[in-house]
Amino acid sequence: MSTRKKITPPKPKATHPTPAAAKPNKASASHPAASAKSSGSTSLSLDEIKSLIALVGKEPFQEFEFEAGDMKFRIRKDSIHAPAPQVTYSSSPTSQPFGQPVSHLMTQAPTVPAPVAYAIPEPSIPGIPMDDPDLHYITSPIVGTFYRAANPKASAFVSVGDKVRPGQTLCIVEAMKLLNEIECDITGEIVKVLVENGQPVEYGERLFQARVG
Amino acid sequence: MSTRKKITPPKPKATHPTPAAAKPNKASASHPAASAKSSGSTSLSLDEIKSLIALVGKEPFQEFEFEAGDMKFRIRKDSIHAPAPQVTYSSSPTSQPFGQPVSHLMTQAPTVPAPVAYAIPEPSIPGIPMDDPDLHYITSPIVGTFYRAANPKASAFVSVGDKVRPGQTLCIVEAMKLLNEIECDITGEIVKVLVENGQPVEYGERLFQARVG
Amino acid sequence: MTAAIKRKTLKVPAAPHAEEPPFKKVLIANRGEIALRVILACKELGIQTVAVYSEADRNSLHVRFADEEVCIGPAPSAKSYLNIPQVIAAAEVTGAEAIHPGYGFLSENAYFVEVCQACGINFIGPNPEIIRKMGNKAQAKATMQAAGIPLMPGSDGLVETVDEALANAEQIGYPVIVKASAGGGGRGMRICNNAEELPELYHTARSEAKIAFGDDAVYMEKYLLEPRHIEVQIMGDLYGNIVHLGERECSIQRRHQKLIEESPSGAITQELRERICAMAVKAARAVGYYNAGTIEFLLDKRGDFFFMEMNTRVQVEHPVTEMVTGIDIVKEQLRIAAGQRLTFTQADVVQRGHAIECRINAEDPWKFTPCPGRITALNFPGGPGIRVDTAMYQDAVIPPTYDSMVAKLIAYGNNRTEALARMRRALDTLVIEGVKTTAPLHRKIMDHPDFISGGFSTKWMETFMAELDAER
Amino acid sequence: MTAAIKRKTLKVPAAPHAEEPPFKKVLIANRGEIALRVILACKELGIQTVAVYSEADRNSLHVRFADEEVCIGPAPSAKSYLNIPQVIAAAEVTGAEAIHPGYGFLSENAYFVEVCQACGINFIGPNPEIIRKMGNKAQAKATMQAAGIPLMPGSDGLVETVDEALANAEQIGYPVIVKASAGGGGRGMRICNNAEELPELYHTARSEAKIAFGDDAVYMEKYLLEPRHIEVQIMGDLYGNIVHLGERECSIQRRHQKLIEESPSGAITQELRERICAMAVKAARAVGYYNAGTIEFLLDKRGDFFFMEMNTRVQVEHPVTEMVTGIDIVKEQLRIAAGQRLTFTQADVVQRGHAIECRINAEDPWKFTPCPGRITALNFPGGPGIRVDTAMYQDAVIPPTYDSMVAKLIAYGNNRTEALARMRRALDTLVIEGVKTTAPLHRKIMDHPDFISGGFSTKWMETFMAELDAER
Repeated sequence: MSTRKKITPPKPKATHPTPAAAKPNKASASHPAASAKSSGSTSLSLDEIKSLIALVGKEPFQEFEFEAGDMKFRIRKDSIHAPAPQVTYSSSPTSQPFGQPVSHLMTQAPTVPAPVAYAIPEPSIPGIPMDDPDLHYITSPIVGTFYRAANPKASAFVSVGDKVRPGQTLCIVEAMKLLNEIECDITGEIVKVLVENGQPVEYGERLFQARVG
Repeated sequence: MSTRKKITPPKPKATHPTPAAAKPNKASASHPAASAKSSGSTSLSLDEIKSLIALVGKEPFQEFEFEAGDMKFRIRKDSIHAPAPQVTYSSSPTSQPFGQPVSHLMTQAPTVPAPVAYAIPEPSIPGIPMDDPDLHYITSPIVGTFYRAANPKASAFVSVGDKVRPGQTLCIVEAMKLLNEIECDITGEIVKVLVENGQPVEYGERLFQARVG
Repeated sequence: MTAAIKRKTLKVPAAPHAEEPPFKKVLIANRGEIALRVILACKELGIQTVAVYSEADRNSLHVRFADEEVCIGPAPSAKSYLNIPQVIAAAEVTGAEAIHPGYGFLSENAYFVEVCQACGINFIGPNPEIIRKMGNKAQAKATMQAAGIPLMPGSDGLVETVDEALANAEQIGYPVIVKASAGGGGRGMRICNNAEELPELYHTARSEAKIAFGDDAVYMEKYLLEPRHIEVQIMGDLYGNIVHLGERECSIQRRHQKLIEESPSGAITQELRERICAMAVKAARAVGYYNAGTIEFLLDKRGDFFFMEMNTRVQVEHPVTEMVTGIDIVKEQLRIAAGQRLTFTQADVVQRGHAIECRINAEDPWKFTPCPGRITALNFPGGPGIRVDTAMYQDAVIPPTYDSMVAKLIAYGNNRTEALARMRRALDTLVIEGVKTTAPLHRKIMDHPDFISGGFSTKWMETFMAELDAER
Repeated sequence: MTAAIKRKTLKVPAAPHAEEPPFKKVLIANRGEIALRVILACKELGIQTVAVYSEADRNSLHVRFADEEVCIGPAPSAKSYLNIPQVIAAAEVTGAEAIHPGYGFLSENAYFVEVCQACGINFIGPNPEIIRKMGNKAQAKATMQAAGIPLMPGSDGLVETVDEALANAEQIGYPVIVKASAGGGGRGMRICNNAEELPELYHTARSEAKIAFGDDAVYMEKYLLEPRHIEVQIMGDLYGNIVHLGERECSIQRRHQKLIEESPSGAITQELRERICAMAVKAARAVGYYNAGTIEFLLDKRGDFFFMEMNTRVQVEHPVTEMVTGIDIVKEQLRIAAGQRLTFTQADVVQRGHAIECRINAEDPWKFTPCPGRITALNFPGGPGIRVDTAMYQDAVIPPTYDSMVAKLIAYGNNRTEALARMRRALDTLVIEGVKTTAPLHRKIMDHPDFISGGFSTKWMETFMAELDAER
């Protein structure tokens, strides 16, 4: 009944998150990466920097640069419509029923765009540094509904802790009645499953977090 | 026919130009005034930096740069309507004819606001440093037409090079048929006459540049 | 080159087939959205404009879009926008032929109009005599009474005995309200529905007044059941032609500050509309009115209406009338002041569809505390049926010195339902960040069953605010 | 929470007295101002909206103001807005009942409509058969000819001899134009006014064609004197009701790209209007048309008009028709698609006043080179009679990937003179910094005597651009 098609997300172009592609486009302060190493009289402590950042955040500045000794940081705020005030929503949409007849149109394979591995920086989670070069995200190359298993009775393709290798099926994204297998593009270990079974996903949405190696 | 009224601009509150009152509102970077005189341990404390940031947030600046010793910081705000594209204009408005009858209403002395000596930074002129503390501007406390002499046949009240003292009449600004004498508020020397005879002036407009002392 | 005469925008060349401009150059003695509104009207008529501004408004849009601009003083209004000699001098040095006062500031200052006249400057509004007469409450009422315009019935001064009270109530008609002369805040105030309860309530009011204010003097007035604020837009020329542009419903107000205005009013029938508008024309005629003006009435639930006051200038809420009639009130003001005849007759005035205006203020939407500051993000709604009158832009600073209006949002539809739907989506797509605004309050009102059904009076906002408080 | 279903604005609660929403949820398969325009219509009707977007449009207003949004691919249209499976999947995962295609992209893609139908999704537009028929030029012309709609007369294919040329010209009527079949750029092209000069010109055209293209095949067509582009807005429901909303004048165009549109057209009399509109309704009826559509005609100086093509979707320039008729075309599209009857009859449609639209593009105003970039300062005009349809905001980035339209500026007035005056002042108070726009070009056109007098044809822009070049 359903045609299967394999989709392999290509290797990411860069392992570092690209801030330009940030979903919440209010790019937060860039990381004071140098601060750890700074020493000498003029540089500030982490707490001091934090208090400065908080202050700058409140002011109507577009840019703030600071340099002292070998310490240096720059803050840039962008744009208007970034901080779309999120209204919490409660009802999760029910996915479409599967029972409808599949028309002849469906036999034509859908055009699946070659996705660029697309990393969205998140608010840094304590313990997991954001720019860990070994962390990798497997994203959805298509819009559809995410399934962890081939059918409701089967077991999940992968779970947290599983070792994975390129070409291995990680999940299914169903769209237009087609079950599209999403394949792994790295060798490594699944750290986190980011989407619930049966949930809709959009293009570029992160499905799994994996540790490369 | 015309009532005379003397208007003495009060002593300026500060001899330094006040960037906040800048006419071209695209205030360029404020003057790093501190840098010249600062000595000793140049860098500021965190509290000092914070107070500067808060201050800059309140002021209508577009940019603020600070440098002292090896400490350096820069703040940039962005504005929209600042750069009103100036269209060059050619015809200068003719001043109103003097011949009209003065009504009884005119005998009421016009309310002349106490002007704050109001300095407008100009694009720096070569040879005259902008922040020369000895330079002072005499501004118009009212809207009207500027005259350098008491009448068309009289000689100018003051010319470039003249020594001036507080209370001395520098010019007349005519408004609503009243000839308002504008008095000097400093002791010094006229460096430049900034307005042509017969030209309209607005509130706060610079009339003379003088060197204090 | 002096700053006074710098030109920031291109001269608007008069289009070959357009009408002759009524004036060559007009000075706008105002700021904010109304100054810009007048500039737009002048531009459409090919009139050169002069903006005056205080130091706080240096970066305002009315300054940017005027052909010339003159700084007339520091931020405080008394030293700038209310400073008559400075405004007149600005008109003189720029050679402006006429001054449009907008609303507020000098717009209803008869003395200012006299100064304009003495200086040979055309004031865009009625003459000083009319402004004086209508500006004085007692004189306005006396004039209207003489002209046969219904006034709010009440005692003629203090009511000193029960018998007097009964006689007055009989004449006014129940229900009546007994009010402390020194009063306020509801104390020393009693509503009486009939002659039976009057004696006791009269005494209670007096003793309460004595305790509260140390003065037991009271007077009486008719008590209106769910009164509505209905006003009629008038335009008259110098040749005695007076035409009304229909009514506006302005009952949604808080402490006598209008929040929402509509035209037409859902509260009145066509018959009542004709009566109230005819009465407004009669009132205007009684004072020989010309230029734009508004007669404000209180309308009782039973269809009785009473003269409140006349505003001798353009109103904040004039756009709703413009939207339903298609008449540009400000352009017409300019033409009238230049001695032109009204460009339309009463028969030409047709109210079509429905318009509603929300005043978006930079205030806390629930507490109404002003919130000046810098606008950090801005999106005004567009699309069909939406008009925005504003002088705001992203990065503009709202100074604490003046009123807190950020924008007037006006929605038009073929009927009230469509206008309301458009206002809702306009509020949903309005983005103002950096300052708090009353937009969320307006959004809530747009969804309230009372507002949707049109069942509200001037007292409604009070009830509504209490409802909101109770919710929290 | 998945990004696909995050809600950014409050649900629009259906107002108690409003009509039942025609759909619960609609997906908009488009971007930019038209996506936002459809969202506004949906909000007014109480319909939930789903925006789809490419990675380049993450920060777009259509994404911000939709109730839900789904990223459907990377920037290139082929991989996102034209990617049918992604669009359909987005409708499926969000449970959208219907898809509005806007204009461009998938709006006239019959296959897409078939996919929608197969997936049980309502396509807001006509059926695939109509779209196919009207999308194929030859088939469209044949259909129209059969229905008795006047087509541009011409030779039936190549003209191989002088005698054939003379016979064709006789049938077409002079003036005629002989055109190289392989041609372009004016070469191998001759205009003939009578039979006398035809033989020589015919031969010249052929030999010129031979030299220029190595092919001397020619065909013939009627030569139109100062043709105007006049189009008629049509709306039809599923029950065979077809109504026209009057005409639009779109002759100001450059390389077949419309720059300025008006309604009504100053070029046609009421008699001609009735004829051309009736013809448009006849054309629509001939194909059993429903939903919104436009029949484009070329109008000759002598009042003859000829069918050019039919657009089976909402047009960029639909606002001018909305302004003069008061009918919300997009809301009507939604109602029709849901199976409702037209809410108005032909008799209800009245063109009132005059509306004009300028398309403001991010292009060099004199060379028309696209100018994508970031908008650093922005002020859209407001006040009476101005409508702005846009998805721009200060700090928005115009990507180089899509079309360069920044905003549609629409001015309405009681007559053309007032509409033009409003457009002038709207352009004078429009501020767009950071990218070049065509606003200065529009401002210049608004002052041109030809434009003011209405004396222009589709060839006018060419002359005007040459004039501008000569000035420099």
